[in-house]
Amino acid sequence: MRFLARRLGFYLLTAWAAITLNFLIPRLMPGDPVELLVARMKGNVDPAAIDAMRRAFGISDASLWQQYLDYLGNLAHGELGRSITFFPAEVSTVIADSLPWTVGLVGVATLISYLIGTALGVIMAWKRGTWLDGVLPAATFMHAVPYFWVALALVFVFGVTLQWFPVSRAYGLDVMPGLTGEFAQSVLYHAALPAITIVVASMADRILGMRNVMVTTLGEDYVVMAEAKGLTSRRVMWAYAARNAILPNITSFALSLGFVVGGSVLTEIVFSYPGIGSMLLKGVENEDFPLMQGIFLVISLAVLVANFLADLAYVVLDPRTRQESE
Amino acid sequence: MKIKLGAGILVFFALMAVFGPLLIGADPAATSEDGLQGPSAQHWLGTTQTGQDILVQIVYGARVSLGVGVLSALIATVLAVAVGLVGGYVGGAVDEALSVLTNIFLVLPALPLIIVLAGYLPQRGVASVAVVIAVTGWAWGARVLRAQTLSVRRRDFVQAARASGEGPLRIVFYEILPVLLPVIATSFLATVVAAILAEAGLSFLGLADLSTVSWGSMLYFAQNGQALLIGAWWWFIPPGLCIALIGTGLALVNFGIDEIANPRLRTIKAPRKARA
Amino acid sequence: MNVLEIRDLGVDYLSGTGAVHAVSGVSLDLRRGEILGLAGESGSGKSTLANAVARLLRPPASITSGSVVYHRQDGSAVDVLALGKNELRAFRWKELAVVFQSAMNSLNPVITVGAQIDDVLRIHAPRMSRAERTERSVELLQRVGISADRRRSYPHELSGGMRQRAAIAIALALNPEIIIMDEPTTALDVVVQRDILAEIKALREEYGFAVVFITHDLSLLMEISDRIAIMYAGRVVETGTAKALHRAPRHPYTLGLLRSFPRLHGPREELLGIPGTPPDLRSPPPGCAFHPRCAMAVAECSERLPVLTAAGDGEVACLLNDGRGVS
Amino acid sequence: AKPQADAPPLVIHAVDAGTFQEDFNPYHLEGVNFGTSGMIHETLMYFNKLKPGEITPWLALDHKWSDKGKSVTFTLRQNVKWSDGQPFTADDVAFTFQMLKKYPQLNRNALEIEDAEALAPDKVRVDFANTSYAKLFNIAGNSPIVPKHVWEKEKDPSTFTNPKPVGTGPYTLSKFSAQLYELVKNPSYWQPGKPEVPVLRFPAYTANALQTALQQGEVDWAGAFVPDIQKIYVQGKPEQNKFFFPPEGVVTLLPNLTDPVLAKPEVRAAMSLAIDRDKIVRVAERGYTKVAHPTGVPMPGGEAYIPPEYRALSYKVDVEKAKELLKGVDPAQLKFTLLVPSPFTDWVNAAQLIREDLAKIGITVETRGVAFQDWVSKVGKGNYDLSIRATASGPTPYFQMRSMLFGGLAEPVGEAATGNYERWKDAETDKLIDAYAATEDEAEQQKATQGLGKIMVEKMPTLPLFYSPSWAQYRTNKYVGWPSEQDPYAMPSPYTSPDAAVVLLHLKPAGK
Amino acid sequence: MNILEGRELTKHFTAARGPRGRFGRRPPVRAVDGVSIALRAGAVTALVGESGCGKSTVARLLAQVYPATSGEVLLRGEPVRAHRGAAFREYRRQVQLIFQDPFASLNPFHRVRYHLARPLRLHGHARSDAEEREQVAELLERVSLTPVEQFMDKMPHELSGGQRQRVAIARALAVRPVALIADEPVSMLDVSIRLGVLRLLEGLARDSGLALLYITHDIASARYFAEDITVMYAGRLIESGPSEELTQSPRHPYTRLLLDSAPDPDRVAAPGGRRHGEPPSLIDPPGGCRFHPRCPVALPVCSTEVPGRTELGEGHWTHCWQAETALTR
Ligand SMILES: Nc1ncnc2c1ncn2[C@@H]1O[C@H](COP(=O)(O)OP(=O)(O)OP(=O)(O)O)[C@@H](O)[C@H]1O
Ligand SMILES: Nc1ncnc2c1ncn2[C@@H]1O[C@H](COP(=O)(O)OP(=O)(O)OP(=O)(O)O)[C@@H](O)[C@H]1O
Ligand SMILES: [Mg+2]
Ligand SMILES: [Mg+2]
Repeated sequence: MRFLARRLGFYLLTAWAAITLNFLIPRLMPGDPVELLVARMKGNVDPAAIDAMRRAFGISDASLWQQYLDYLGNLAHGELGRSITFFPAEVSTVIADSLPWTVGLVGVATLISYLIGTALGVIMAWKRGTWLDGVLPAATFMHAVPYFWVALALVFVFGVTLQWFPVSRAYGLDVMPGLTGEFAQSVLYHAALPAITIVVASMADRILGMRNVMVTTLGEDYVVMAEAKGLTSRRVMWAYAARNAILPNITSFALSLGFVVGGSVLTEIVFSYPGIGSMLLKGVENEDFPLMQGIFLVISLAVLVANFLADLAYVVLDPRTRQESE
Repeated sequence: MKIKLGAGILVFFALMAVFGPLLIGADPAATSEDGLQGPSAQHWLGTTQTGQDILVQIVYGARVSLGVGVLSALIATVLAVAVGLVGGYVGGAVDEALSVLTNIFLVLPALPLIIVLAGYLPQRGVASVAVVIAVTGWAWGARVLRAQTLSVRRRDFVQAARASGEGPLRIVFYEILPVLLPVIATSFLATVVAAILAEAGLSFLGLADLSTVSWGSMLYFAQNGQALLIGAWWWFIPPGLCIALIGTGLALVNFGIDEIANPRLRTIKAPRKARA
Repeated sequence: MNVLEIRDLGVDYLSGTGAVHAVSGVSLDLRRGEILGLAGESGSGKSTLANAVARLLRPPASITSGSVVYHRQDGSAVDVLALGKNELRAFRWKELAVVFQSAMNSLNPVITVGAQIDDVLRIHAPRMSRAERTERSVELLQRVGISADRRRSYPHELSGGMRQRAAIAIALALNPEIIIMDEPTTALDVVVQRDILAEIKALREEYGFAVVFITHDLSLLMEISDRIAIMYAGRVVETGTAKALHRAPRHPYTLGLLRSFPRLHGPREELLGIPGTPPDLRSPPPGCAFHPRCAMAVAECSERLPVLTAAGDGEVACLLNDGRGVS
Repeated sequence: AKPQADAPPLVIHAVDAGTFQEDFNPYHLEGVNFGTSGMIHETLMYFNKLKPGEITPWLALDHKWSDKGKSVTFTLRQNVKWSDGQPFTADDVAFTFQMLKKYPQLNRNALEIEDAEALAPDKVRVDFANTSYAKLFNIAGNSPIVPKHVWEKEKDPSTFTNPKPVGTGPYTLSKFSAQLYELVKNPSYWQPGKPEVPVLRFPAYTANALQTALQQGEVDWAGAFVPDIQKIYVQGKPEQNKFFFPPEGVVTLLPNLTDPVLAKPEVRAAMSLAIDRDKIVRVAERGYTKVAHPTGVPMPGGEAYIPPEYRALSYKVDVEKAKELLKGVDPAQLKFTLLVPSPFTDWVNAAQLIREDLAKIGITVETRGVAFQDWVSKVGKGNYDLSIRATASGPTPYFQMRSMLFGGLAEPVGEAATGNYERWKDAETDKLIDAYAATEDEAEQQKATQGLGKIMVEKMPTLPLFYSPSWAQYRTNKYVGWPSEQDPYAMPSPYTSPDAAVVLLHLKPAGK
Repeated sequence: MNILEGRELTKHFTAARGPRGRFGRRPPVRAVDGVSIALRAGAVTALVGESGCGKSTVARLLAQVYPATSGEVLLRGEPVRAHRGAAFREYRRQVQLIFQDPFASLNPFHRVRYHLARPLRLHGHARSDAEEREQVAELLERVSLTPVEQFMDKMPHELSGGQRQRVAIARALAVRPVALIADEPVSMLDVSIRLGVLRLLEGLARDSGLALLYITHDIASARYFAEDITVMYAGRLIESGPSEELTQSPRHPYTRLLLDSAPDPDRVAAPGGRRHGEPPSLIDPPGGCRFHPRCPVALPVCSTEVPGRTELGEGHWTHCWQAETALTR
């Protein structure tokens, strides 16, 4: 699997780039979290304590290179440092607490959006010239709608006005987390609106992307041939056209994951969802370098892994890659 | 058809951004004591909590939102063209390096990166926000342009130009670049959409300059002012709608260009059976 | 004796700048078991005609006139253009199969060759068991000279010639009455092309299907076809047996074509070629569409549209010599 | 009184949080869960900021200064028990202060502790490097005492998260999850019969989620900025859904005095005359607070700290007079940038109003909203013309004055200051500040503060705008006895400690 | 006089795509192996072979589009060494290439005039606008695109295939080369217009003394337009000779097969139904004579030894063990 090895190499390189970028950005930019903390506490901290806190937060004066080596060393041990916002909690703990929510929400929502979007795209391309073309303008519109605006609108309609769904947090206040049906139900109920937001906002891209590739694919000789063979429309549509049209879409889907993750950060914030997006914003607001770095790293790595999985899927789905490269 | 509709929307907003403020004249930040009024003859789109006129804000906001969008798309497109064309044309190690760079930026999730970068920005003016967005948004274009350059470079007319003795710069700018114009145009428009959305997202998070009125900052204030709870729909609907409309306009123009390049994509009416 | 009768068929491609009359007023018969060659310059409407017969035209193409009547072995006849969805499915492939120009593009790249044959059998012969179907696929592949173990190969794993053979094997799957071959060998080099032509001829002998063979290459057609139809600007301008056309072409266009092919043997005849370029089908010249390029054109040619009339054992659409064309 | 078995839990929102961290170390800065100090860990004394000078003995019954204010001895309350049953003694107090000396990062009050020694089971002495009269609040009112027998086992108290806190306070931790924690009554609390609220619940709400919760009546006691309090919270029931926003410090318009134009007193005076503070309070602050007294001293409550001749003073807009004052100034120089942290939307709006007002007297102001951290760093380093900033507050107005005016805090431009951001340098001011710190006598201290107030009024080193409100919303359907304007026995906001604990000890079930 | 000559040209590509070997290293594509070919002034030489046999590679090697793996190119007997700079540009000026696809070889964004004027300017043939105009007109006239005024300002998409190919030829001529390499110049054109283009090329060689290499897979057209034909198979030359002689009495079995396979309406009997198999892979070409797996008359030696050149007289030669043995016997 030479192809995969190459891709893996690339992802490792990218991961390294992300890690290094992550290290560099905060160090190249001005700002001091302790000062900020003091300002936020409006004088509840005496300025004289600042130096001591600075040390406690691990803000160091060592050379950049030394810091980089330390940073890599710590990373290798899975240590992301201590969060400043949640001091003395470890960044890894903060992330471990919030990541499952994001993965669950974004994962499920993306899957749904992918499945529905792809299917709709296929069907719309197949039934060109019918009323289904009417979905196109709607999809074009949805393609350009900000995630958080969709979220706001859903909150307004279903949360505030109709009160059908809860509009914040990940599960009910009175439910204790655990492997209970009650907890699961509460989680699903609370995830409904955020998930719908992500599905609605990200589906349009899938529809449009799939439709375009599918339309092009429909013009391919092998689709015409399949039709000429007298196969059922279903078979021509899925096994011949869609099956091939999905291939170029896999890569673009994987790449669009980054956008979905970005959008879900905003969505989480609107819904006060205790995921990684809310944490990221908190980190940014508090100039919490370690937390921001940790989260950005985790998001990047997650997107990288997703991309690698997409490559795997590509290899599985496209017999040509099993032999050739690129 | 699509292009016309899309261009119509764009022209409308562009005119609004350029001439709207001159026509309206009022200060978008000016507060008044009639806060939170619904749409009325006096305030067509109602007012914010501090009595700012929403229509005036929308008109001024168009400037910022479109400005950031266009500015960062310009920067991103220049970057994309440079990286894509150089990589695609020069090839070899330079190309390898550039395409790894491109792919890295492509895979790294943009919005979190923008948020992180914006978090560190010392100045959050329109220009710096645009730069941050551009820095994270050029990779798509570069990738597409590189692929196109690679294929154009192999085309016979480029080979022919080289064989007749043209220099590399001339080949890039006179032979390859014109062919890539439609691609550059689509990538530019797509970047404008992405940049407008990114700016809105940043403002919404309070990470852009909130004393300039943009659609994103309007949404930020609406959210902070609990427009949802108060039922002040006129406060948060219009800015979001404008963003979406501009995005739709750009996307329509883009699809139009795509359809010209790839006629198969056109929506068609199933022809009636016109058989004798 | 005709298996297919095309009458007055017209096909337009609708576009913003006016309709392209890709096929107009074509009438053509296909006899049972014959190889009918269809020749003509690029853009003369050969593929459009074939696709119209197979009902494979997609928008923006639309059939504007005419009928295509298919005669079954039992003597009953159907109008192909009026078939409903299900009848059409059965007609395609059971009665009429198609082999396209580029086999790489006409085979689904993500499905094995065997599965693509299997597909056809499963739909059209639902009563066959899986084992029978496998057996049949192997038999078909072997019949066109592909070894049985290639059944599990993906198209990209086969060479160009093998792909084209595989496409022919798929066409043979249901023993159709008619196979339309649209430039099946253009992408191949001559040696492989020669092998495939031999294959087609042999299979025709064995199964007795009729072939519509489309190509640019008139000399190739002369060799393998029984009868040839020449198209120009969307119209059939001449039909006749291969021999007659070779010996005594009646249409000046056919003559020009013949005189454009350098010969391999014999004396080095002078090659004439045809001056000018084919017309724009959006607004074809009045009268005979060929007259602007015709060395023998008379004044009438630009005024009156010649119709296909019997001449010798074929037909020709030419005003010269009272509609008998060049003699 | 019998414990109220059926008394309902009180749902409290103190700080915005998406989720909670399991941290009950009272010396941690941000991650620590609210209620740790005051409800679990108590201080030696309680200082009521709403009545400057009102001090209530708590774990300590009294204090005595010696060695010119470098040493203080506390007499401790007897019969106080830790929630695990161990007795509370002077050793615990000594341990606490020694810990602060040893771990400076915990010592957020920057007490210059030299030593802490238990003299007897109920007597403890703490020694300081310098005169510390003025720091009594920090020592006794803001340093929660932790149990030696538990904490001495911890290797590093600075990262210790104290997950099972043992305190002397009225409540103990009963439940913790990332979304909610619960405190229940400490049955062996030293104030018999108290508290009467048996259970406290702290759900995690982000700022946004809280608004919905307030609207839907999920929360009994909150301290939040609510954009439209009548619509969202009061909902037409003012007798039940109450709020009380007493002043806590003052928000001023900071002029950068290193700017030669702004250094001119007449320019500052003119600005002050032009700004319509009433409108700012009405529009930008939605009427939630009051226009500041020209001395900046919070009122009511701070009367004793205001020079008698100025007690009745208030701001009046006088554009004409302002223009008059500016006659001698080149109008071309009257161009400033007003820097505001853009997340503080009310300040952004206030800045806008100030811009409009100053335009009327020919001063051009460009308002620029910047990121919070940017604002912090710019204002800290003196890289600004005008800005808006709240001052730190303390148990008496002196703390606020010191932070606003003390020359020792005025760093040169380019270096981060921690107070006196306008960079006011005045010998008289510094003398008054020193005088306050050098005495234990309340009357002397008040006199010194009045002197500072006079400087504020007459020299306008910075221009008070309005008080920073302390947010508090409480519902009286379950419990009554909340602090109010009539009875300001403690800061009403649930995020102020240890005041919140004091409030809880005052609450009684409603309808009794 | 040989204007342009390739000696023992060999080109191995490391393929960017295609199957990899067991250890992941991509084996080279042996596209061209030891090809020697010479072009004479005023004469047309044809290079014939099936698709993928390396014809275009030879053309590109001669035009120095890329360097040869081994072997050398001689211009007027002088080995060409420069690959950049002024000397190389000078080489470019002497040897020009015409591409197969006239639809791809003209930039769709430039007018005919631009296409012709650029080389004129670049090589200093035209120094003023007037000169340029005059020479462009002259070139158009030479390729029979008249009236020139009308064609000068056309965009490529306004031209038919044959007209485009003429523009491409005119562009090559603008440089004033001594040798012209035409890589399948007519195979994308309709039969009816091929002749015109070929005649034009033929005329150029005859009248202007250009050395012309005509690459084609249509051996019949080679017979008509070239003096000499060289046949290539799987990267190697296998037979060469005067066109009439080669087509009428071919000596190599592959040449014979090629001639037999070419469509010919005059043929009396169709060739036999024997299958000839697929062309060989250039990555792992057969040992010995590369044609031996498909050869009807292969000898045992054919699979082990590469046949040497057998001179058959009058410039006719072949690489074939049969011919070799026939001659020695
Ligand atoms: N989708 C289409 N839209 C518009 N015009 C079309 C379309 N497809 C084909 N045509 C036009 O119809 C005419 C006939 O096309 P057709 O493909 O049938 O020709 P052909 O004889 O098969 O040519 P070739 O030998 O190049 O395959 C041409 O003029 C072509 O330009
Ligand atoms: N740049 C390249 N990299 C790798 N392989 C190449 C390259 N160019 C050509 N080849 C390979 O070299 C062989 C000869 O190619 P070439 O283009 O010279 O053949 P040709 O005879 O011109 O074929 P055609 O008749 O199809 O034009 C082919 O197998 C081709 O795949
Ligand atoms: Mg065709
Ligand atoms: Mg070639």
